[in-house]
Amino acid sequence: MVGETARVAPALTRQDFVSDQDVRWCPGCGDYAILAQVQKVLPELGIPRENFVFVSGIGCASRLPYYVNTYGFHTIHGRAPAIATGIKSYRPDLQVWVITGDGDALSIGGNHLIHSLRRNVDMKILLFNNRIYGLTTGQYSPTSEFGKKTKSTPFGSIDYPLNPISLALGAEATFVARTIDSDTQSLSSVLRSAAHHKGSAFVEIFQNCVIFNDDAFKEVTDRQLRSDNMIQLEHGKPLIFGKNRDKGIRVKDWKPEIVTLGQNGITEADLVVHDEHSADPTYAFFLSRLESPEFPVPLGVFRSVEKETQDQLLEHQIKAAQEKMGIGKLEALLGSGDTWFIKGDTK
Amino acid sequence: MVGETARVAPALTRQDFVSDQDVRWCPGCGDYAILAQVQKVLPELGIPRENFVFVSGIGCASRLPYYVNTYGFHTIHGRAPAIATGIKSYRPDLQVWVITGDGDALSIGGNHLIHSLRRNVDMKILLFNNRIYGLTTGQYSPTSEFGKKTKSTPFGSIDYPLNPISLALGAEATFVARTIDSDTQSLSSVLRSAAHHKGSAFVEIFQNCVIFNDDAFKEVTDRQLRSDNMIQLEHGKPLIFGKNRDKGIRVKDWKPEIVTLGQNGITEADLVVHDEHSADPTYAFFLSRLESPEFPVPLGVFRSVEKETQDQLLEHQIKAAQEKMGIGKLEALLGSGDTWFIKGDTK
Amino acid sequence: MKKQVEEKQDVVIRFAGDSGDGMQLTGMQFTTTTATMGNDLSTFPDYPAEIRAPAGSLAGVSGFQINFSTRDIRTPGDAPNVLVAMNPAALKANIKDLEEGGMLIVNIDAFTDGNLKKASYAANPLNDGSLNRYEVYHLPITTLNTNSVQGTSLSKKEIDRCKNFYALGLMFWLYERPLEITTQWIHKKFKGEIAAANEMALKAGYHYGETAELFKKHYRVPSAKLAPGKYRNITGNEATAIGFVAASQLCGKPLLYASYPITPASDILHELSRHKNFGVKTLQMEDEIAAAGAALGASFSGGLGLTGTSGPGLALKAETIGLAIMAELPMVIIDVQRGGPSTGLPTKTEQADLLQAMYGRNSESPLAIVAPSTPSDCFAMAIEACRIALEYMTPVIYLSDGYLANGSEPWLLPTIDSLPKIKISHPTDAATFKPYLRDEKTLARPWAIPGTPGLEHRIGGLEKENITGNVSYDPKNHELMIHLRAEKIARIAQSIPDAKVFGKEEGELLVLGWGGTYGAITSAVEEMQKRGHSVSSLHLRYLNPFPRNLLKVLNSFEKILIPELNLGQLAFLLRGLYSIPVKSLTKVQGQPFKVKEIINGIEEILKTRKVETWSEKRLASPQH
Amino acid sequence: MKKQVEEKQDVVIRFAGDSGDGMQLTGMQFTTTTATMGNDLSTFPDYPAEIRAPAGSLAGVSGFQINFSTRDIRTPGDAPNVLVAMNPAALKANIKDLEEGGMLIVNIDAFTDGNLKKASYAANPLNDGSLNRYEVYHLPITTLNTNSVQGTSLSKKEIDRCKNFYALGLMFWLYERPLEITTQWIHKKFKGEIAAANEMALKAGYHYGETAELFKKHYRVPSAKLAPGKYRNITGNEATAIGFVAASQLCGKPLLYASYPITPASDILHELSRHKNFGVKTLQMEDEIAAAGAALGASFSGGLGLTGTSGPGLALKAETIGLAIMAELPMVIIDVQRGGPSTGLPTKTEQADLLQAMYGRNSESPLAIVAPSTPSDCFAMAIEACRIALEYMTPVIYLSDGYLANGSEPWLLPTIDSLPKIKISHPTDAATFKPYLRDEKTLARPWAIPGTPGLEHRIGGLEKENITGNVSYDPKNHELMIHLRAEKIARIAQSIPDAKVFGKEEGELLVLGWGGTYGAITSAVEEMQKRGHSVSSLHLRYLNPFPRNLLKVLNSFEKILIPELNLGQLAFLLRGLYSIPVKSLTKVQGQPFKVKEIINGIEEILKTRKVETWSEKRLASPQH
Ligand SMILES: Cc1ncc(C[n+]2csc(CCOP(=O)(O)OP(=O)(O)O)c2C)c(N)n1
Ligand SMILES: Cc1ncc(C[n+]2csc(CCOP(=O)(O)OP(=O)(O)O)c2C)c(N)n1
Ligand code: SF4
Ligand code: SF4
Ligand SMILES: [Mg+2]
Ligand SMILES: [Mg+2]
Repeated sequence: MVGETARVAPALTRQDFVSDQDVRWCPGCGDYAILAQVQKVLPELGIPRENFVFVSGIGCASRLPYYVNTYGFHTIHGRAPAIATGIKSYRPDLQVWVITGDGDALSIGGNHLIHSLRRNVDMKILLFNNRIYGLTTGQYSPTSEFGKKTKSTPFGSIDYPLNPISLALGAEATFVARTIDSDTQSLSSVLRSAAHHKGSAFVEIFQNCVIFNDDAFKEVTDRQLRSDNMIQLEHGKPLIFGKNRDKGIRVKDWKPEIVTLGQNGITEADLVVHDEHSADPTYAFFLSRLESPEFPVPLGVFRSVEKETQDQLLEHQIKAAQEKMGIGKLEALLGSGDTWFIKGDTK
Repeated sequence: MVGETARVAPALTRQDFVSDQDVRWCPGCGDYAILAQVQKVLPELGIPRENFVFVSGIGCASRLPYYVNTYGFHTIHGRAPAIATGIKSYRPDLQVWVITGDGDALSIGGNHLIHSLRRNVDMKILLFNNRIYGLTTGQYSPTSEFGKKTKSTPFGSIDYPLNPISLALGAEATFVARTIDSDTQSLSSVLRSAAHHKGSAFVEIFQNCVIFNDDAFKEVTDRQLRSDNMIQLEHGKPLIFGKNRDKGIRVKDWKPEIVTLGQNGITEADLVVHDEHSADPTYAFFLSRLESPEFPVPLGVFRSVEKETQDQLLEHQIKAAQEKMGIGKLEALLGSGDTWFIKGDTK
Repeated sequence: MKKQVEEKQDVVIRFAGDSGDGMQLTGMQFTTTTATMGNDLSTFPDYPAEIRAPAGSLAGVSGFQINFSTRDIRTPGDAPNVLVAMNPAALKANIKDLEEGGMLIVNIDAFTDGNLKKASYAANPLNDGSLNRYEVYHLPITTLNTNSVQGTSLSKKEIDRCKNFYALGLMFWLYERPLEITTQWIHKKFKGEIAAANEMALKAGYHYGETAELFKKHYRVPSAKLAPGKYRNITGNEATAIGFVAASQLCGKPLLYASYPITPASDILHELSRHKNFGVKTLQMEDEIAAAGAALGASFSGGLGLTGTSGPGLALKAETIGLAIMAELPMVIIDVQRGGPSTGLPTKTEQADLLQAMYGRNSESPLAIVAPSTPSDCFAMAIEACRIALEYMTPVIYLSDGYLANGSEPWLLPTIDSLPKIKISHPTDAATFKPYLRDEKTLARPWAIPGTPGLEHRIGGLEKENITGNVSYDPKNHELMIHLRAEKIARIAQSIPDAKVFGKEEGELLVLGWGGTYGAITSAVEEMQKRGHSVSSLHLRYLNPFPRNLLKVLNSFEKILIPELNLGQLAFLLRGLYSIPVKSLTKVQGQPFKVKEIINGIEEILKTRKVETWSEKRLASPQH
Repeated sequence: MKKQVEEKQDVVIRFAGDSGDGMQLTGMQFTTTTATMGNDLSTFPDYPAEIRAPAGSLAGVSGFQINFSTRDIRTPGDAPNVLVAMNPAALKANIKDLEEGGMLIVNIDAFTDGNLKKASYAANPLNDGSLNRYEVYHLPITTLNTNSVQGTSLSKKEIDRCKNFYALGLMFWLYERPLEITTQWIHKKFKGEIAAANEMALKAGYHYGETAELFKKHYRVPSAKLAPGKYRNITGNEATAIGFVAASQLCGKPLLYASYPITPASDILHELSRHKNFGVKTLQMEDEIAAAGAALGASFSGGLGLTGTSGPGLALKAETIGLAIMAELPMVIIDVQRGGPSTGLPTKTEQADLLQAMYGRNSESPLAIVAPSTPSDCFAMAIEACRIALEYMTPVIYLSDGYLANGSEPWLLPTIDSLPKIKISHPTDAATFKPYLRDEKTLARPWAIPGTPGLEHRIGGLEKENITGNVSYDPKNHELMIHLRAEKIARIAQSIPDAKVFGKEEGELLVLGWGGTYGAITSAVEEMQKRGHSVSSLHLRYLNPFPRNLLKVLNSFEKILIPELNLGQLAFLLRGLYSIPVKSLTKVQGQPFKVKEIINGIEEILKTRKVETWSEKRLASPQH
């Protein structure tokens, strides 16, 4: 099997990645925008179309594979990362994308998610986080805010939410990023980075569910509010944000602080400088704790470090075994261990 | 139902917590020491014996409930946190302990673990980490080191291990600690702190499996090596370690650094000061990344913060509903919604 | 001009439109009003797996059927007499069901080229003569609705959203129903201009019927001769939820319901979570395994632990149910069956989890199974499930289905006194307590709960020593326990009522059913009886163990026909148990039986000679 | 002094001691040497659920039984002729099985007061006359061993650990077996002084037999008349693993085995993970669900995807298997059955997952089931499981059990040519490819794999439209697909051999079995045939679908007896399928059948008149 990009790919266009199936999301659903950016980025990667596999679980988000004209497997709730692990393990030559929702990935599928991350299985995981169960018509999810009233929590949720980025970092993820459905530029750039990352690439995408959780991400999607409520992460650049780009994040005693540039003698030099390649995940974890409304929400790549991938390690082990023991011969295997002969006429 | 400690407890002794079952671990197993400390700490808590419940999954560790003379439920592999959530939700008056292994808690049970932590279900989770599957006779576990040769990995494991403390922190745990089977003092003190924590208390216990992974924690159990290889965490105290207590941990640009007190003008003031109550989990996460052999291994309480517990929130919600709507009457419930009467002789 | 009124015995209406058109709501409003008018009724909502598939697409068609009558009825009706089609896709998907000569009301405004194409219509069916067999009413509902909503600042989109109320108003007029209940509901649900607009639309629709030339007459369906008392209309899921609350009250234990959302079971979670003031604790857990675990934990700690799901979720709960069987703790597992295998047809109905319920666990793991037969019977069987679980210290699977869950019917409210008592006792005497010392009659083990001084003990999933409950690997003890567990479940039969035959107690043919097929089977059998055939029916609500008189009843008939929405699972179970020949009538389309289909099946078997063996395709019969 | 030699036809020895005493190892060494001597043999290891329960406790007793013979044998023997008991607990736990007058060798050094108490002996059985019925040899094995290991610097504990080799040496002398194989093994496995000490102990034991007065004679068991060829001794788990590697070679596809450790299936994972040089990929996943998922992922991507587990793990895999059924992908699921329900008796054997394998999933989800009948048959059936999966594009459940998994027997190595061919083709032509366009004969759908240009397509767990494989909620299509899936599984019968009757093809009684009971059933039937009874047997290796000739065979006998290590699951399946009366002989003790038990069952049924119906307790029969 050859590497993902080894075959010379024909020039592909967005249209090559549009399948013949009717898209069945609600009008106005954020999933449309994500689909569009996925279909835009794929042809840029120089990978033959037939070498992509899209794997998903169950949920509105998980319908995406039907609409992308690649190989696709719409599996069962929460299990996509495990199934994708099998695919990538068996076929390192394929580029594997996992499409999942906040319920699919973090509720029923939480275990498979953390284990594929820690194993650094080479797949791109797009978590469409709408902070709600869309397909089952509106129950709260592990990312729904505390106190949220939904069909299953008429008196408000009493579960503290998970922070998907913190969890992924706690699970040793090598690539972690966050973006928004409505910000096409951030979205396509993050998707591109994820696609190019060799290893598990975990991408949280804020996604608007117009039907059951409309405007859940208003503070970072609303044109008026967003620049004060988000930080665009750029490697090597200080954490600056705000309409006038005059606010920044400083850290003292492990605690983040919002400061204003030019006030009290604060300069860029006082600010935290973004380092997505930091070997220690502590910095990225720190970033993940910047949550609204107290802090601006970081968007972009939190962490991106290199580590040998699970499929590479597996292949190397096989090659090494074959070199050491020789390529296996069935006859030798059958006759391994202690053997003996019975002659034709033994008593 | 009354609170855990409300009933005046009779004076209990260690012996009260010894059940009539033969202990069936291998001679020399670290589990014995843990059992002994558990039985020592329980009578100190002032809780009537009948109000303790020990819940476990499957594995050598998970046999512990049989040996503790309280209510006990030896359940199925990985599911103890979920079952314990049901127990504590239904009966807030009970003190619930979960006994689990590295395979039970982190492999098959990883999802239930992270969800009970984030919900802050009030239970004490003791994870006996021997970095191996004991009961199934020696396969690698999620905490086994990379490259480890075991029955299931004769060529060495290719899975990068999970760090249980990092994972727990990534899952919003309110109490996180680490201790060792052989260090009775650290063990009992951590158990005590966990028992007193109101909320999920997650305790990783390094546990020696003499049969399948002997001396896995040698660097922190060996009398010769240990003082150079571990840091005992004490709230408000700087991170100092070493046989001569002359080494410390300093942090620069998110990266930890070992320094020697008195050298290059380094004083205690340069060192990180331990703060187990830090609201932001970033600091505790930083600590969790101190791993041997580069760094001394922190032992003790990493994090301990207060947050309303799941059972309290649930009870409050019920009380509030009853106050607002009145205690439910069955007749009213049956007849809720639109009703109508049919008279005896309707046409 | 007062229009003519015609009296009808029963009418079946189907409302059909886009997922966004509010057809479920329209149907439900029509139902509520009809119920309070004293008609007997039965409903069948049928909606797509997508939340809102592309507007106008076939995949997005949502339907709601109601059968209402002056007589006792049991099904939502085979073929609608009236079809309201809000767009071409709705017409296309539903017209094949409309009875010959039936009334068809179409919103012609929606018959644009674009919509016709989305519905894969080559030509406009309104003009090509293809609808000649029906009494067609071409109504520009969108326009009429827009005209009727006046003086508001609402957007066109918002106004258009009222058009289902316009259609509903028209139907209210057509079947002589009052508007009050719906207007009240509108004002409870909506505020301000939206409420006003919906009300205007509703009334305009009504007046359109009254005044426009188009409709020559309208219809009266007099109220039914129902037993006297207080009624409400209820869906199966509501009745299930309320039944559990009732069981909790009857046994004096708060209930804990742990679940993970899944169609069509989620509404039970929604309903129960509203009843916190009954001490009801609901937990939405991280998955089905955790939900089963939490329910079992509640049971362990002395509670009424319940968990609910649909087929795929039941598969996930299997291992935990096995633990409940070994630990002998009370627990009810609700499975609202849906179309499978795998994700299958998630919003459609099916009865194909019976064998999963019986055997879907490792080793010999017997448990009790009950199945409600109608939406309101869900209430009674929910209580029964709890009673059995608590009296026999066993998990009980409660098999509902999508058809029962979402369908509704009028329910004569029971008096509290008439409900069964559920007695529970917890041991407290340390001197005599043994965790697995059984009750002589029921074989239930004692339920000692945490907090009881002196009764501290440990249980778990390893084999138990008889009486002490200690771990035991002794071969003979294992065999004894395997038999004791089986025997305990068998003894539940002592506590369940004999199955009652509908019709004569012996004869040529017995039609045997279970679950949501009750209405269709009974109606079909009634019809055949009227036609003079020797046909009776029996409907099983207890599936494991069976009622004690079952074999006797089976032996009283020459032939046995078992209609099921699967490939013959009950039939298989009966043959496996009794080695008797039974014939299956199967339908696996994600849809309930029509009465007609069962009548056809009965006619067929009445023609056939009795056969000794019927082998079924479902078993991978190797004869070819 | 040359001692007397007595010839024996067959001997059954059981080694029993503490978990720490190395009894499994001792037994295995005896087996290897015996195998290479050309005896036919069969072994049965029986060990506790704890890794190493407290030394000397009953819970910690570990046993290994070997039956070896100059004749063809099929079971490890009912009752040992010789028992080696290394401590009081081992004696207590095993003495009841020793044949009357059998040879008992006890290590009297271990009969301390402490150990006697741990074994719950009130008095020392060596002195109280309770062993009078046996030929008892009181040997101070610990002392003898210590004396024999000389000139080493080993600790007392290390020296004591050699004592099993001392006992083994003695047994080698007693049954005239050479020491070479074990001495070689010792030096491969151990180093330095430990190796030397073990060898010394082994030899000393041997010489003790030769020289000490105690033993008057020793025994010769001449080699058996086995078919000529190359042999090895093999356990069921080894044969299973090797069978899968063979299947992978035969179909030209690397295999991926994804698993989660569980007794007694883990050894398959261990064995396969050693064969990386065959391109074998093994994944130890986070749980059984993930393991099934990874295997299915491998299949989706064009591989031979396998997953293995035991009963509780099979329950967890159910939902994923359902997806494999809907996606119609090839996959083999190994279930090495163990005692249940729940965690049950995890190290003991049972056959109680048959119905779980058939029905343990939501909705109508048919798949193929095969079951090996002996340790070496595991090889053949592993290949068959893969062949069926690949030819029919279906998941296949491979039902082994703890008895087969750990038991061993000599295996005549097949030639590579004699192995079945497995043909696979992957479509490449975009013009004709349709994901669910089936092969006319097998009904298998085409397996288009990622990387094939132009064949990009999407599949999943929602119901598929026939031929295109697009999502479809159409009622009639659903019914068609439900039947097609069932029919595809039924057609597998075309490709499997007819079941062969052992004995006459018709007669009074057919004893029907499946799985690991083969040896006991066949031996019992052979015995009954010798005694002149009209008894034959049939052993099923294909459980779904059944062989085409099964019904014909069943109909050729008056009575049918089905011995199973469950409460009658195959019996139930046959009645459910054919409505024929069959009689169950059940044993659920975590132990295999003894030949005697089956003979007793046969004698019983031969006395009984043919009955039309036998209802079984397992089904919670309501007749009381
Ligand atoms: C085993 C199982 N449990 C439950 C479900 C029901 N279910 C389908 S999607 C879903 C959650 C959807 O939420 P999310 O993953 O956030 O996706 P979204 O629809 O919001 O995109 C659930 C609970 C299922 N299909 N299978
Ligand atoms: C569903 C299921 N899968 C697998 C097993 C087998 N099993 C029992 S314990 C165990 C792992 C034990 O490892 P760990 O949790 O680390 O506990 P330890 O024995 O090391 O204390 C496994 C895989 C099981 N009992 N149930
Ligand atoms: S329900 Fe929400 S997430 Fe699902 S398709 Fe509709 S808008 Fe999108
Ligand atoms: S196997 Fe290891 S963990 Fe298990 S009891 Fe023995 S020493 Fe302890
Ligand atoms: Mg979501
Ligand atoms: Mg472990």
